[in-house]
Amino acid sequence: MLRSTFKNLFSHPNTKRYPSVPADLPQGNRGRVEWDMKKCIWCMLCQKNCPTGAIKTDKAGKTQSVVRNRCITCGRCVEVCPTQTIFMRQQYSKPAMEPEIHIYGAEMMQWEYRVENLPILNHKKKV
Amino acid sequence: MKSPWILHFDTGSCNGCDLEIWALLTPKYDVERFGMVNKANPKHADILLITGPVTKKCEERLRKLYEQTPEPKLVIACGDCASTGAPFMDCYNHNHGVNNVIPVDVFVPGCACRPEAIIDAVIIGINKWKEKAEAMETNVSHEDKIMPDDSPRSDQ
Amino acid sequence: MSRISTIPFGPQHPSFLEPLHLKLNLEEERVVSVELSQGYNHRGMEYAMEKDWKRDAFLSERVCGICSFHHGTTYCQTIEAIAGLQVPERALIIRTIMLELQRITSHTLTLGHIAEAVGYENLFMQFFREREEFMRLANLISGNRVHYSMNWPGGVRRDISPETAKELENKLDEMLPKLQMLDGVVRKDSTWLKRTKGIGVLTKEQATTWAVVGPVARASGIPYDVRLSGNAGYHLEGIRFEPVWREEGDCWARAMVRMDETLQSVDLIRQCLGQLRDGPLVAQFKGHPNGEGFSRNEAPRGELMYWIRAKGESKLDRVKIRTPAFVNIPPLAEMLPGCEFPDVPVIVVSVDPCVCCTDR
Amino acid sequence: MQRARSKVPCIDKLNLSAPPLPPLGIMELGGWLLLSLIIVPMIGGAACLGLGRVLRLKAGVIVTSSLTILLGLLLFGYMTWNGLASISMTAAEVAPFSEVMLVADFALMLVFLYSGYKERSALVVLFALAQLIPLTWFEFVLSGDLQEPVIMVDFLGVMMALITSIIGSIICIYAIKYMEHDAHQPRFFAVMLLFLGVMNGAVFSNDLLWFLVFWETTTVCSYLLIRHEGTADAIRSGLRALTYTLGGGVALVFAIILLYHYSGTTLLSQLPLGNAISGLALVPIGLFALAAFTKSAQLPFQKWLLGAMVAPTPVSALLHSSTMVNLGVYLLLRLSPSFSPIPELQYAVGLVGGVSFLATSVLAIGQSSSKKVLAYSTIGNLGLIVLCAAIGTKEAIYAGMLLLLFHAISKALLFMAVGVVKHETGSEDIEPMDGLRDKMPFVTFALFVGVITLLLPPFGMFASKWMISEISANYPLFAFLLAIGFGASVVYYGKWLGRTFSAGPMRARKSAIDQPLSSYFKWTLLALMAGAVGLSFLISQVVAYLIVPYLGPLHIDVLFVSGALGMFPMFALLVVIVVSLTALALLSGSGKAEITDAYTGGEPFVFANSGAYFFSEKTAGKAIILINAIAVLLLISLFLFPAMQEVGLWAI
Amino acid sequence: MGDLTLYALAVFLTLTAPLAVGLLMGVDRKLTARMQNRVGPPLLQPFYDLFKLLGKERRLINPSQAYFALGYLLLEGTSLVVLAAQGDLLVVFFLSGAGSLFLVLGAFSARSPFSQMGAQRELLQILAYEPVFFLIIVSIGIQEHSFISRDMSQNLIVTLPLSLIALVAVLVIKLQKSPYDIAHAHTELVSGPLVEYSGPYLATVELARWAEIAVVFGILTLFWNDPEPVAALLGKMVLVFAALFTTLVIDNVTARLTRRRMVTFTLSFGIALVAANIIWNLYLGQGVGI
Ligand code: SF4
Ligand code: SF4
Ligand code: SF4
Ligand code: SF4
Ligand code: SF4
Ligand code: SF4
Ligand code: SF4
Ligand code: SF4
Repeated sequence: MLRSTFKNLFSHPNTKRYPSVPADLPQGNRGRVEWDMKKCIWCMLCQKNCPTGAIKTDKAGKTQSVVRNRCITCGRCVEVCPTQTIFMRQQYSKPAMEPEIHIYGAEMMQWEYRVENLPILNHKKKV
Repeated sequence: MKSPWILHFDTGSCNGCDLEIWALLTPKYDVERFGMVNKANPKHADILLITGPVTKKCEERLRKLYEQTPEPKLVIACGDCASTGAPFMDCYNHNHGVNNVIPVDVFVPGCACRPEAIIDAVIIGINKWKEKAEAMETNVSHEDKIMPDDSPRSDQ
Repeated sequence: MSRISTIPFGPQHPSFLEPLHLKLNLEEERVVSVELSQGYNHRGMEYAMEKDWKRDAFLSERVCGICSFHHGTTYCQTIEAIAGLQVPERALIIRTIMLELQRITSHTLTLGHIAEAVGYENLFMQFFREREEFMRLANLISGNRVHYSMNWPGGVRRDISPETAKELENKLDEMLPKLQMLDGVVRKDSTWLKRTKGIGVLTKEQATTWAVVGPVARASGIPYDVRLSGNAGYHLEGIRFEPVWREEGDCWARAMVRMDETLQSVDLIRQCLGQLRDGPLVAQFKGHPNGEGFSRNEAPRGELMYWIRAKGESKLDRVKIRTPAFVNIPPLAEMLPGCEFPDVPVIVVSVDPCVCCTDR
Repeated sequence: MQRARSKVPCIDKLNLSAPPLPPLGIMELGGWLLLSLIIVPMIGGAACLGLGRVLRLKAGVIVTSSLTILLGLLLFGYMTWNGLASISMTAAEVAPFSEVMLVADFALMLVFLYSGYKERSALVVLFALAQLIPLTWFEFVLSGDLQEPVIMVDFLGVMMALITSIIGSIICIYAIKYMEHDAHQPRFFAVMLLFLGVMNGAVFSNDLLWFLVFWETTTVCSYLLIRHEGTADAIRSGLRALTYTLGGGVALVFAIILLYHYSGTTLLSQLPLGNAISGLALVPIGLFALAAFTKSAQLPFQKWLLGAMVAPTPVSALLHSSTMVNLGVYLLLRLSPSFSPIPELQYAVGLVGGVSFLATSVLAIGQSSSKKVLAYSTIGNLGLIVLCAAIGTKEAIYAGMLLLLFHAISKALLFMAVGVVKHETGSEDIEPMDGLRDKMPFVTFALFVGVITLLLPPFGMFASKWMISEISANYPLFAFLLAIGFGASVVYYGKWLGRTFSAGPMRARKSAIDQPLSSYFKWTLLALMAGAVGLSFLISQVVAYLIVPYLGPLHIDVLFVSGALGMFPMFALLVVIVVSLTALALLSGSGKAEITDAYTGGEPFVFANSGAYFFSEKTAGKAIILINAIAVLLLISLFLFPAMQEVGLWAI
Repeated sequence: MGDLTLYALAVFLTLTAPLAVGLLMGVDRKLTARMQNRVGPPLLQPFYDLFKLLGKERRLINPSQAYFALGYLLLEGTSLVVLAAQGDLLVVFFLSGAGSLFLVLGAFSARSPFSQMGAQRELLQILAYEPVFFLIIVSIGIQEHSFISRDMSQNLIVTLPLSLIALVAVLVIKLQKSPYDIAHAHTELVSGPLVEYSGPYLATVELARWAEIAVVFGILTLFWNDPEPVAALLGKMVLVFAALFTTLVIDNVTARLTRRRMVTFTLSFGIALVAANIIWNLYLGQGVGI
């Protein structure tokens, strides 16, 4: 132990100095799911297969929304989507002061998000 | 704020996020760079890192720990289950997120949340800390009472 | 007049990651008796798992974040058993690689944890530093650090590409000497030995009576390893190993068993990489499972069992999980009385009572 | 009466210049003061025995006690005012009393014989006979000189008398409340008050035969007081005390006879100086030391004092602080010039003291009864005084005297505070004192004051401990004994005091405050607290008026911390600490702090704590055997060296 | 030196020594981190901690905690004053010891399991290091024929090398380093005697601890004397760093041992070292007799 202690002392620290250096995300990291809305055929498979109910597909309003704080990045939705509308980004979703819902609309260029009163927060009453 | 001391409490998590918190303390992430130390004692803590959806049995314990932490304090809900309880959404014995028990300042998504995300959360939290410290100075009580048991959050 | 002090340990305590409450009755600093209370972590998972068998591939991982893959695998194995699915060999090998990878992260965690409990902060840091390397490997292969979400009844959902396999192999070569250095410390360091040797002895008789499993059993002279008879990829050709076991039954032996198994796991992953041949990843399966099934695996903490009764629909009738910690925790009631107060965290951590799976 | 000036050996040795003779006539007053200090408490005691009704008994005790305090102060004032170093009375002057003493002496022996017979204790009978026979013979041999100063008091005596009269009297007043419901009140107070007179008598006696009578009377008094409650335990302990101290009495008798044989004197003031005698002539000195050890319960004779804890608390307070045990170390302080110049004896005696200090300090850690802890602490502190006497330099005697004084005050305070706890709660164990500050804030404060004045700088006891430490640089062997002893005493007092201070959240405290404290308790405790702290403030005055007149001016002054900046007085530190503590407390306003619960890991938890004792009774028992063996060896060496020197085997 | 300079020096030293210790604690944490292959906190981290604590809410279980904390600080401060004024080392020792007792009482005064457990262990630590510390000071006294630190003239590091080693053992305990960080054992007692202190009160205790450590380091510096002021200062600083570094290395290559081992080892080892040194100097070596 003595030897390694001295070795440590005089070697460069192992620390990755995040946030000064970017996060260490390996290739294929499951960061967060996103929608490429042009392709969606509104088959609802993603919503049905999501194990945590993070996805809400609004067929009428032509939006897909995902609650970031519900998604467990299992990649199931990516897998089941027949049109590869959904894809996984390497970058993980960021923390925020409130649980975030990201909404993807067919007409939107990029996702935009708004914070909504999450239905799940009142879940307790149902139980 | 250059010296956030943390308290970590597991309220029914799966250990995933807990270990990511521990990983924070270790050489690769080493949050002691920011002065963060795991004090594991509410009396010393500034930031409560809470994991888990808050099971029924942990509820009272969590409240107590929260009460024992002196102001100003921050609560960071680490992971999906602490934020919304989602991974365990059909389980019957929990509160679906920390904010149903105590006020939460920052929600960290991810199951498990990455250590980097927790660092981000602390950085967000520190800004909020300043507000709270100022509020304390001017004696404006800022969320210092615990929310009643079943009141939904209305300030969303 | 009684000289008993009562000290609480947990549910929130620096040396316990998880909510577990020990009420220690101490005379001076010697433990007289201990009351263990659990259930802080009870979420009701078995019930939730009855809702949808497909979702359970992910939910079962969340039983535990330390050996999530073992849970996922055992769950899938059980469904496979019910449905009579033949898992492709490549999937088996990949599963085995991931199982062993997770065993390494779990064992290094436990070892670091014990080091922390005896106040050996530097050793704790070293273990976690090495652990991070394996975490990164897992992240590289599965895309996640903790819950790999790679399993699916019938096989696996993610492949190991040749480049990844290469990187994995290189990394293992790089890590082996580092692990061996730590092995030397765990084996010989004098202050470490003073705190772990002869502490918290669980004799072979006691171990048999309490029916402990995993490293706890193997450290008490019972060479019981489900990997020898389990149904993951360990029976495949070209994969050989002998269970690690020791006689002493003390904290040091438990640490040592884990240390040796870590090195063994590195070896196993290498063997698996050698056996990685092209083939399908998942056996296709339509419809819903029907009937009863049982499966087990050697999780890092010991024998993990799933028993499922399905009734041919997306709902399952009953899921029962028997986790290793479930049998490993009770002997604490016999190991703790009589020991010194400072040894309590060491003993508890060396048994590694995971609460989250025990409480579910 | 005739004035006379004695030779005090220490003063001789230390070359003190003689103060001018006082004018004639004033001395007479001094003589009367001396006698009345002896007699008044005795008369008071006798009166108490007569006064059956409780009310008058109370009055009697208060009057006698107050009178004794007054007389003690008067004596001190008288001597200081007139600049007297000592007062003495010759045998001729006190001739009427000589006969009384002779009768008393033999009466005592008969009392002992009777007690021994009644209690079926062969040892007591043996010891009584061992005194009676030689004494009878000695009375015939002895030829008294009427001009001998039979009674003499110098400032060591004055200090002892002040301790006895003031602290002892306060204890008696305190006992009025404490013994309120006792069945044998008159007897109890009679003996208590008698004790005070006897004690004064002992320290005023210059003639060793007189000294012997008083000495043996203290034995009787302590015997009666210890067995006062009449339980089997009390009787056993009483008998043990009697046996031990009577054995010491035998040593004293032989010491006197041998002293007369070798040095031809029976006067304390004419004890031979150590460098003037050798060989067997040293044996009486060793015997004196032996007697002193029994009285002061030094190892291996500690057992009787520990057993004496069964007595009512005022008795313990009296025995431990103002009477009985002090007599032993008093004798040693007087004896110091006779043995301290001889390294062998010096080390033997010093080691007995040092080992007593070390062993009792460590053993006290394992005790759960507060009175036992105090008893051990007493033995330890007396051991320190023995150590001082053994070292025998001016500074050491100085330290010993300071220690004696401040120890008496603080120890009485502690015993009385414990007594109040026992009186109110029925228990004197340390564990049930948990959270005492909620129930009895005043008493807890008294305990706190008692302990910190006994332990911490800058209070009086500290000055002497500091001095001993300084001296110990010349005696490294002793330094090692001190080192562990100091550490251990912090431990056992710390955990006791800590236990009393342990309190839960303040908001739960409302209902816990007890009924108001009896004024007897309150004022006596307050008086001693004021004494302990006040005298620490006035320590330079104490030194100037009590110690310097006895020892002469000192070379080093421990009352001042000296440094590069010159000297600054120790008590200035006290003032600084107190002032800044209050100021800071006021400034920071701890009242504003919010009150919270204790941390218990989040679990609602009923916390029970018991103290740590670190070793078991069994280990302690083994250790005691070992330590006693060492002490016995040391005692043997006290006589072995002179004997060897006599036959030429050892050169001193 | 004139009186005024001396006064100024004493005041300066008293005020800066705890701050210097704070800085040393920063170095300590940084070096520890580096030994563990981490980056570690900024050097000024202890001060950040202190200021943060001062800004926090006041919470107590009962007010006596606050008084004892203040008492601890004041006694340690006074001890430092005496040392800075180059006063009597024994007084320094006793005052500092009294301070530790106040810490213990403060911990006891909260009815809390970990705090009281910690207090008992703190007492045990006192039992372990106090005698050794006392004897080290006595050995200095014997060597220099004075306990007044102003009088120190020799290079005690040469004459009392073993006492110096014993002092490092004391330092290990005082700095709460393994193997003997018994009272503050994080994984057993959370933070021992300090559990129930929070906010400004914790800051008070922390400051007092710095003062306490400053006292030990102060006595450590006495081991190096040189007529040349610059050389003396340099030597003293090297000594302090060397001692700190040694404790750090010890900390990082050992596990925490149990309380019994601590008492028996520290007492026997420390006392034996000092005794050997004294015996050598007084009787065996060519050293000074008394
Ligand atoms: S990744 Fe998984 S959890 Fe996330 S949205 Fe897709 S299916 Fe749902
Ligand atoms: S599964 Fe794909 S195509 Fe179907 S609704 Fe979801 S995003 Fe659209
Ligand atoms: S968010 Fe996921 S990984 Fe984290 S504790 Fe909850 S279930 Fe476990
Ligand atoms: S089923 Fe068992 S664990 Fe659940 S509430 Fe009932 S007794 Fe408790
Ligand atoms: S099976 Fe019965 S006990 Fe279990 S969760 Fe359902 S209702 Fe409750
Ligand atoms: S749960 Fe399993 S192991 Fe336990 S008694 Fe039932 S069958 Fe046996
Ligand atoms: S075996 Fe089942 S019934 Fe028996 S104690 Fe355990 S949980 Fe309860
Ligand atoms: S014993 Fe349970 S909680 Fe622990 S690692 Fe295994 S499954 Fe997870």
